[in-house]
Amino acid sequence: MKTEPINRTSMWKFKLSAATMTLIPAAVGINYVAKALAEGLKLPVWLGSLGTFLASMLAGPVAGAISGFINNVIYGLTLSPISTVYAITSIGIGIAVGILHARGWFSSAKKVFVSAIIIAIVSAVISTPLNVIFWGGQTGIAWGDSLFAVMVANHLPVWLASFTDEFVLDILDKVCVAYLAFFIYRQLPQRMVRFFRDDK
Amino acid sequence: MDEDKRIVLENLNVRYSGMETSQLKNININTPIGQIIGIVGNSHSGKSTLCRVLAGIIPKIISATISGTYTIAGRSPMDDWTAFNTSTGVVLQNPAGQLSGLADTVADELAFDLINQGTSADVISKRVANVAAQMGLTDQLRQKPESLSGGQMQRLAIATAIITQPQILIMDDPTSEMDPVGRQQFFHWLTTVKDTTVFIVSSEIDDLCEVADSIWIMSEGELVSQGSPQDVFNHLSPEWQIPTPTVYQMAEKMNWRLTGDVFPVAAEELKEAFDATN
Amino acid sequence: MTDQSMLSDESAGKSKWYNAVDPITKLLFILDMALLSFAGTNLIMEAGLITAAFLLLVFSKISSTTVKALGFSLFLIFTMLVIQGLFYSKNQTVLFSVLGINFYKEGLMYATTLGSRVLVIILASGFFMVTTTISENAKYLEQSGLSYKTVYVLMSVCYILPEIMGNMRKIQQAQRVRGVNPQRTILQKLKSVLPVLIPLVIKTLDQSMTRSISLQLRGFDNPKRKALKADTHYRLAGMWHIGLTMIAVVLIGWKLWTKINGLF
Amino acid sequence: MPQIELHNLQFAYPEKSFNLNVEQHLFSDSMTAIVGQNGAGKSTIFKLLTGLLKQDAGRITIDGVVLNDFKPSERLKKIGITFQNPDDQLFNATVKREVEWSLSQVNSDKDQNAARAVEVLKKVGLADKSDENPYDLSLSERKLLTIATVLAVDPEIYLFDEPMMSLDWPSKRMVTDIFRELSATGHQVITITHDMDWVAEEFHSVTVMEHGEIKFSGTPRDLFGDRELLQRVGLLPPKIMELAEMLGDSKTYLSPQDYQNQNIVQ
Repeated sequence: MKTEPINRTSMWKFKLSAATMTLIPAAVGINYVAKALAEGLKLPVWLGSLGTFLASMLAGPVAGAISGFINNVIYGLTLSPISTVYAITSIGIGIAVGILHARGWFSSAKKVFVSAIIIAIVSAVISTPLNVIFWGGQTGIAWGDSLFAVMVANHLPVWLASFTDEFVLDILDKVCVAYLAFFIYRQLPQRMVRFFRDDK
Repeated sequence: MDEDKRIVLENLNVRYSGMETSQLKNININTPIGQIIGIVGNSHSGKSTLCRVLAGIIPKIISATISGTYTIAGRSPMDDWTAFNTSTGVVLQNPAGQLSGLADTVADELAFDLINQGTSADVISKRVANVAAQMGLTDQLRQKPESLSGGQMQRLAIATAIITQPQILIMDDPTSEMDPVGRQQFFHWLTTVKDTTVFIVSSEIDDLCEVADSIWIMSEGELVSQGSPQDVFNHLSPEWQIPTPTVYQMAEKMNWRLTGDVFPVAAEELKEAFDATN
Repeated sequence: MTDQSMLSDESAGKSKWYNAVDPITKLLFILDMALLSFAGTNLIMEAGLITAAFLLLVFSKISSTTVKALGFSLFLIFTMLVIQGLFYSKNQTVLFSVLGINFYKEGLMYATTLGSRVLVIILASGFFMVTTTISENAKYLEQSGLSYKTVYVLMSVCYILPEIMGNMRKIQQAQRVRGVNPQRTILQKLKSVLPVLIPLVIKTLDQSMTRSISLQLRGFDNPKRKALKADTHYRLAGMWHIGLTMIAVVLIGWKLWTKINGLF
Repeated sequence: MPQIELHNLQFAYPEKSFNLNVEQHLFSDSMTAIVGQNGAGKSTIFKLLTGLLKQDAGRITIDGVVLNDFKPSERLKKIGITFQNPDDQLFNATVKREVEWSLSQVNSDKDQNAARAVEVLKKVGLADKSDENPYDLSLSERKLLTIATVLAVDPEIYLFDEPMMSLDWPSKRMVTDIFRELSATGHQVITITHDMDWVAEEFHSVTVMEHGEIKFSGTPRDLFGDRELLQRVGLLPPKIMELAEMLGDSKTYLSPQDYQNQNIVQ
């Protein structure tokens, strides 16, 4: 947030430009409304990382990571305290999306699917220990948790059951979010993409 | 004449990065400061781009390929951006986007620019009260900025631009969301502005003719006409697709002319032409 | 974030005791409470922490946000009790049976411990959530030496969110009158969010572009900027910070020490 | 031409101190302007007419049929609306697809829709931008595009909320021509506007709203002739009347042309 830019052309822009500074709250806001929209339609996915995805795609992994982090901090301090600790997961998602996008893994519908799987793995790997510490391995989503219960009942290790619980939920969510982000990003006017990319 | 008292644009060309055609083509202007300049044009005429250049947004904030020179009162945004920026007040097209996004009340929003300049608290409260009164926002000072109507939001945007008492005021279509009474009040207010160079993009040509010292007509990226409202609207080319003001239309229908065989464009001139005929 | 009380200024006239405690102290308090609850495995101590945090809330105020946060967690804690009570790997001792299904003591104890920790964190955070406003936090953070940029990035979403929500309602209306087919399958539903999300994202990003230009024009990064003084006067902030940080360090140190000792 | 009847219509927003109350009103002219200050209830009427809001009491009928009885697809063919801000609805990848999407809500024949889209885009002057991203157009063009999405469906009744706002002059002329054509071909056009010069020149019928009530309904000439009413509801007369008054003439004029006509007869 405060260091000097390492390299202008690199995707790792650590200097917070004015454009990124206003992009981040917008991304957090998009996370929020996307989540509200999914809840309103009773979709089985959260969609709450859509803004983080878009921020990473527009302004790189650092912007995405900060968006994800702030998203959970604000959420934690205003609505649900425990979600603060999942800020680490959101940072991971932001970084993963940023790198994948910069490497061209968001350029076609097929590649997006691969990206979504990688992002879901990243998300599940980071979330699982948190789930175990705070919730004994559960996620709080009924059908994921029933899977968890079955696995634990069959004496599979908790971490494996918990990872499976989280991963099945994550894979569905991240595939949906990745495709939404892909479609939306493609439709952004070029002046907008350029503005957030070339920020000074 | 003295460079410090002129607005000078020389061979100005602007092309946004990634675009094939230029948005501004070979703009040349040399005109005194301290005037109200009305900028008129249709879609893709380049008037908003010109505003961005005048405000220094291009090339300081939005990157573009730019050639030629631009100085106003001897200053250029390229030389000393901070000094140039403190001397300007800018009202952009989208008033809601102009709010800081971190203010509890209209009063806090207004104070923002002054806090940035390190102004003392008592000066801030005086100036806030003063511009709120000028823009008719006194009753809204304790409200949340996002609760304002479109027209009020626009007046707030104008108030934030004038609170630093800039020497140059640049406004891109500042009345688009105001109702007729609000618009009338705004243009009346504009006539009370002193010692300031005002650039205003607007499609309200009736009002522009009443307040502007000079009109610039833009068409397809070129500055095709400039001069006094009377001069410019008496010599419109149909290609530019710009209508004449109501005063002109009325006088033309009634054949009321001013000396020099031209039609009036403002109310006072109309009276003059009417008296000369009747 | 939807809770309006987060944004509205508490009327300056009637200042309560908790307004004299600064936000950082409150955050450190959450940290210490969380560390304490994780340090202990004793249920009586957990009960004590829950009671302390709960009483603190009762003596400040209870708002709907805390109740909502509690509601969600209580449900999850309940499912945790069921699942761990039935399937926890160290289950040995049957505590009771319902309809022939055995609930084990070990699992129930484990779930109760976890649930208590969650409750401690929620109640302690609840105190922060109901007693500070966003503008108070923003002003305090800037005065504590954080750059305006950082404060902006942290706080601005709370201000622009009502605007984004307003835009969403307008867009939903505009699309509804263009006719949106009823959706049944997940794919149809997912597709139906695009007509709302695309205009909304573009509008939101467009507004951030304008805002970014405008902030620069309005000189937000002018080195002469002087942060506004917060209206509230905090008592003993420095002392609280040092004290609570010390407690946190001791707790972490102790936990690490016991872990390391446990290895040998 | 369809007739819209409002009967004992009442509506209140839950959180605002605003009440809409219309005892009896008939929209029966081919071109009606609704005018009034912000918050007078103009947009609320539009939202009730399109079913976005549901009245607390009373009823709305179109040619005798109660509005709420229409099926969603029937209603799309009955009433079309454009809102103030075009950016509240554009979401397709190209200009052409934006129009086709609207058509797909009432007709499943893709070829017919594509042909209709081309035809409509020609009418609003966007034919050569069919394959562009709507958000790469100018604001004025985006507004024309939203008008095109409604024209394509060709409903019997058109509601326009501030159609002239943010249009440039060539587009304004185009929209005025479209309005004239619609009105001449048996449609009913109702528009909310602040532009009194336009109302005076183009409309046959004006409805004035204030505080949720209809205060006047009649011709522009009658409205602008009633200075006392204009004052009371906070409206300004057309520019031409302001100018005539400055020259000591307080008669009612609707346009420079009207001024010339009346003064040559004398």
